[in-house]
Amino acid sequence: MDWTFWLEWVIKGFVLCLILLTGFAYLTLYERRALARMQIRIGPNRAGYQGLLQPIADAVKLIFKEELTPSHVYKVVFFLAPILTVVPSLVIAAVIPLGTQFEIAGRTITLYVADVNVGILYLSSIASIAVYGIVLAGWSSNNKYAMMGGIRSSAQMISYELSLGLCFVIAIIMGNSMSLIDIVNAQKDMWFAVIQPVGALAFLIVVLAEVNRAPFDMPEAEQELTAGYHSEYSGMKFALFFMAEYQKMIVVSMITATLFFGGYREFWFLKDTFFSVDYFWWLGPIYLFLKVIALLFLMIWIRATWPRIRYDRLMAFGWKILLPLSLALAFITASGILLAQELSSPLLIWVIPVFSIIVFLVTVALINRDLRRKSYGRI
Amino acid sequence: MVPVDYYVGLSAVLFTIGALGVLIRRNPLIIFMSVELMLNAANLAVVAFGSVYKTFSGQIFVFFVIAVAAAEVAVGLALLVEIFKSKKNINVDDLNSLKG
Amino acid sequence: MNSEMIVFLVLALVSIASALGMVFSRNAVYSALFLVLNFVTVAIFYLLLGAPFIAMSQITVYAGAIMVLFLFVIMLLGAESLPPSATLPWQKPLAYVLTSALAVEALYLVFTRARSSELVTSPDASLNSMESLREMALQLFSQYLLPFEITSILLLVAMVGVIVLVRQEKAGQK
Amino acid sequence: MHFLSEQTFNGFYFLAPWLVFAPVIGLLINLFFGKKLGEKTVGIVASLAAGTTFIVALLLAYSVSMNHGEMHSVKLAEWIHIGALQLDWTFRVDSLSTTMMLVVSGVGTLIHIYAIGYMHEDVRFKHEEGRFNLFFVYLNLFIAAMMILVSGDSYMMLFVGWEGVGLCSFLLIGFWYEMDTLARPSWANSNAAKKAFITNRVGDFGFLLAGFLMFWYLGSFQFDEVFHAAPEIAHSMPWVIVAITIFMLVGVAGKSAQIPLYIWLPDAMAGPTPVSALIHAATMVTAGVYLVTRSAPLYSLVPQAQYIVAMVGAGTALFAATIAVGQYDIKKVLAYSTISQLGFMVAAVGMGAYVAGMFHLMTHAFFKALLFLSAGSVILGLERGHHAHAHHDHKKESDSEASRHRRSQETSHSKHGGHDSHEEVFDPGDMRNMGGMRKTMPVTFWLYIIGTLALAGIFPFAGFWSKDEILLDASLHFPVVYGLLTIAAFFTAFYMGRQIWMVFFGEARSDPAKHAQESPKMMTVPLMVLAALSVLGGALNLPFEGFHNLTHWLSYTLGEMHGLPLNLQVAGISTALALTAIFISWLIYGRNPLKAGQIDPLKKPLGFVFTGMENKWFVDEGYGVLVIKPFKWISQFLADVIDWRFWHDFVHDTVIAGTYNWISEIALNRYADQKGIDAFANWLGDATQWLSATMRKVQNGFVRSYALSVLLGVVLILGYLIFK
Repeated sequence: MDWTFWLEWVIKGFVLCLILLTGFAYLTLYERRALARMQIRIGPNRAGYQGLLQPIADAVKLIFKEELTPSHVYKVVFFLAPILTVVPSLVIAAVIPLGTQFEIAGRTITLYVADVNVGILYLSSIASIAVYGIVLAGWSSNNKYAMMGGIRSSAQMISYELSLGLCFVIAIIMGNSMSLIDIVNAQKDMWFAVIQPVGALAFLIVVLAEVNRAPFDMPEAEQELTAGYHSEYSGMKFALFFMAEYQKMIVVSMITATLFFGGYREFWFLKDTFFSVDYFWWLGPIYLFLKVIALLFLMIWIRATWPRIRYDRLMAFGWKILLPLSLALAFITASGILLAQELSSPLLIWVIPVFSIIVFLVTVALINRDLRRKSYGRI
Repeated sequence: MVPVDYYVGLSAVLFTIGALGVLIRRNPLIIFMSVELMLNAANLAVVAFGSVYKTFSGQIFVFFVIAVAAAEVAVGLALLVEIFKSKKNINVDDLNSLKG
Repeated sequence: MNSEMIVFLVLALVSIASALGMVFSRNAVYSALFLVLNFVTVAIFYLLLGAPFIAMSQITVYAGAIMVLFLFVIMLLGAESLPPSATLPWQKPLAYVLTSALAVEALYLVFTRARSSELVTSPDASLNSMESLREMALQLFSQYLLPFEITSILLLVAMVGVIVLVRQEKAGQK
Repeated sequence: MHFLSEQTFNGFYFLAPWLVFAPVIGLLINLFFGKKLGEKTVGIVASLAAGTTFIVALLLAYSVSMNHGEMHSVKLAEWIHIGALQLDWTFRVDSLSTTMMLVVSGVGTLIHIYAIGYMHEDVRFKHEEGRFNLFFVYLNLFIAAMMILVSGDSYMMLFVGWEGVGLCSFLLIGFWYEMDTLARPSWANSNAAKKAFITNRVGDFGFLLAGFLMFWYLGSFQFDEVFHAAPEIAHSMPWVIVAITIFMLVGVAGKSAQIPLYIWLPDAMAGPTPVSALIHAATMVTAGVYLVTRSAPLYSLVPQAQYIVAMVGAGTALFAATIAVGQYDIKKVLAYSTISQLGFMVAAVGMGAYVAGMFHLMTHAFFKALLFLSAGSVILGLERGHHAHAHHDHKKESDSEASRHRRSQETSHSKHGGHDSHEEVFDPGDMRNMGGMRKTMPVTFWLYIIGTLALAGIFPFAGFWSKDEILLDASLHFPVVYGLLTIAAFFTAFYMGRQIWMVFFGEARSDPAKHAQESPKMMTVPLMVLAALSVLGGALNLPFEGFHNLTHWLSYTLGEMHGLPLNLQVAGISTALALTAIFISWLIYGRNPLKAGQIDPLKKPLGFVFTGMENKWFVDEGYGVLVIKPFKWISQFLADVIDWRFWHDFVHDTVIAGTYNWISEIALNRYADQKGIDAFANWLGDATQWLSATMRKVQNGFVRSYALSVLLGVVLILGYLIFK
């Protein structure tokens, strides 16, 4: 390992962080503008052309704001919590491939920081670490509302982690590997979202809950919790929480795109054409960027459309519906692939979407029936 | 290249610290954590030996230990919560009703 | 003294320090946090030993699930610190003596009896590949299938047990 | 994706175990949840199980045809591996076994569906509704056993299925074990079941002897290995093969009801009618034919054994046909007819005309199942008529004031013949109670006619083609057999004609027959399917060039064979004879229909011959004198004298017990027990008490101090390891 290796590594990590941080800043603008458009407003448009400098203005404001540290908090943990929230959201991106590779000065530069053979496990372990920041922030604030927010949020994240894991399993089975690069390459012929549409949908729902986005943004329910676990935070520390949330959005969009929507690869029907990343490496990041933008828009759209779900229903949905559903989906996927392999007829692969959609419709019918039967009860 | 003795020695030290925790703390939660620490120390030794002998059995064994530990913690913590609810106190030295 | 040795020594120090911190913290929450730190260092040891799968499982299960559960219970019970009690005063010194004896004995045994030149870990590059992971999975689901299934049943039993334990309370309220 | 481009299609052979699994799953569901599921669900589950088997059989047949008849074996599990004996549970999929699978599961499925309707009423007429599930459990068990039989890869696997179907037959014949066929408390049905079981044991013993010989001289049970080793042995020790085949014939005679072991089959009609149709007509009893066909390579080595088989078959065919003429029970007639037709098949396979035998097996399965099930429909129709009649009367009795005169008649009638009292029960199976039923049960009537024409061998029904093929083969090589079979065919047409005229024509000879009702769709629809098969089944193997489908199909397994062209002389003779027989039966029974209470018009002209036919030529009585009486005497002697007086009274009571008493009283009790063991036990108790009193001080209730002691132990052990 010579020093250039380390240099390449450092540069790639730095660039990745830079992408995420800039992305976070402009995601806030994107969200505000998109929301405003949906609510027939204009949104921030003063700072710079079409409000393009608005994030910088916000950052300046937050940095210069006075930081209050309440006297009754557990100081060390109080200080540690925002950091513990931000770090996982940055670190998790390390295994996501942004593109293929290119050569510069005789060196092959790959467009990812690390190719870990247990990449998906890495994702799930970092995702599970992310709970700490929130629960500690809630506890160290020494404030009932904050504590409730923290506990709610972490209970929610732990609950949905099971379904998240099962959705990962679906992707692992279809990609026949735990390495994200292999999974992306396995989608060369067909996106997994097409073969397992319900799995992709379940994954989207789960990641919404994992990053505490609307309609699952329980911990920040202002009406009940006065902003939840970060009630006591202000200034830069609050900004860190804010940053973590938006970075997580970006990162989970990248993960969703990677696992189910072909990652940095082109549409499957463009695979051997001029538009393939196999021809031009620089198309990879662009494709991924477009997919992320689309998925982020979906998230914003959901926030603009749906009201928040009641907490007990949220948990019941996670445990009683999403978990069995994703279990069934994993089973169907595995059986479908086994069937196709055993009978060696690739057409049988379409058993998977058919059965998945049947299961999905049954689930929807069950929810519908339950809701109608006791319209205000638990689901 | 780290000799495996170092790992085993570290494992022994961690194990001893866990044992110390079990002995001197009165908070059952911390006793519980100490037990987890001891389990981890044992796992570390197992994985270290497994990597020396180039076999997966060590890792698989640790995998089972982790799964069993999860089950154990779930049940143990539920028991602690129940004890707390009925006794309003979880100091282990006050839980001596099984005295002979 | 190669780079790996340095990493090992630093991590070992962190690991031992965090273990001691876990044992001696006044506040149970800090204890739990020290333990998480310890688990993370152990996970890194696993990585050094060429066991990435176990390392990730360690973080997911221990740090991500078990310790969060601990934190929950500590916070819910308000059991951060307990009032001191005066029972068994003779135990603490005896415990120190015995544990230090244990440590000395164990280390003595490890470094005198078990030492041999062949027992040197050399992280195999092949261990870190996709193939080795697949190999391990195959072993897990063939040779160790029965233990695997028994473990799954054990988890189910634990789950049912916990639900039963918690349910009793609710039935009493009704 | 990585798996999207691999090998070629290689068939559905892996499904073979589901032949057995599907019915077993069905029976387990019904066994454990049957009570909760309700009759309809139970029936559906059982029928689905049988239907799944049929579908699997279809897929297997498809796979075989795709692979040009290549034999394929699917090993499911190891069974017995001892020394040279290597037995596995292997499924053998070839054209012969798939043919049998198709027949068994196809007819079986139809009968399952029929049985839902039949048993629904049967359990009510017999006042025992809870037994509905049990019936379907047995039926599924039967399908599973039959599948093991036909799919087995070795004689021992075949034997497992062979015994399994025997067990199911026993269970189902004795289904109403605590009553007789007319639902009176009696042991008649269970006796019939036992008779079937014991008679079959005799046959199975022959089969086992054949198996032992086979293993001793040929060294294997596996079909291919046996057939491979046989020619050499036949050359050096011809008697071995002869013995094996003759002993096997004994087994065949037991299972397929041939002389002299046929006696159980008529009694087996005690079971519910679907059972008679499925087990005792269409499938199980043909197992013997299948066995001989399967062993074709063995039989073809020894012409003398083949001749014996053919003679046994032909003799049975004629003998049973004559008995059928003299029977009054609708099902008994069909039972003897079945024996007779089985004789045809056995004769055919004995002559080496395996395809003809299998062909007749298939067509017979269709039309005999049809006939039996239609007979069941007739019987239930009569039962319904009987009940409706009785209820009708009760209703009249309660609401009509006007017909007082009539009421007094009814009450006196119900005192003697009401359906609740068991003194004088109406027998719905007796043809003398029927008559004129073509008006009350038109659908059943037409179905019955189709079955009869097929059985009688009238052109162009299925029976014509298959029977003709057998006769043609016989006429070419075995004139004696040909003669016997032709006469049997004549009788067949005659007794079937007699049955038709007696049951469906003329005037109703009893009240229930007047009020008989048609069966529900659930029962008639499967019958229609079977009727269609009975009409069209001949198309499987028409005797014209290019239409020998079955011959071609079976020659995959049985070796190259050529279908025979139609021989107008043989066909003409048999058809003419059949038509003549039907005409004679019309002269006797059709022109002047029987009146109620009238004796059979044949009785007078034939005299003692008819008495013989009526009483089955006194075969059962002969067996009673020759076998059962001596047997009973010997067992009586063994039980009373040898066992009780000698062993029990003298050896056990006097010698052994006396000595034992003496030893235990003097030596053990006084010295060993009281002085030794007692004292030691008391001392143990005292010591334990003292020890526990001391030890309980250690248990102070503090977990931490327990942990401390554990740690102390660890430290000490490590210390020992260091200093040792």
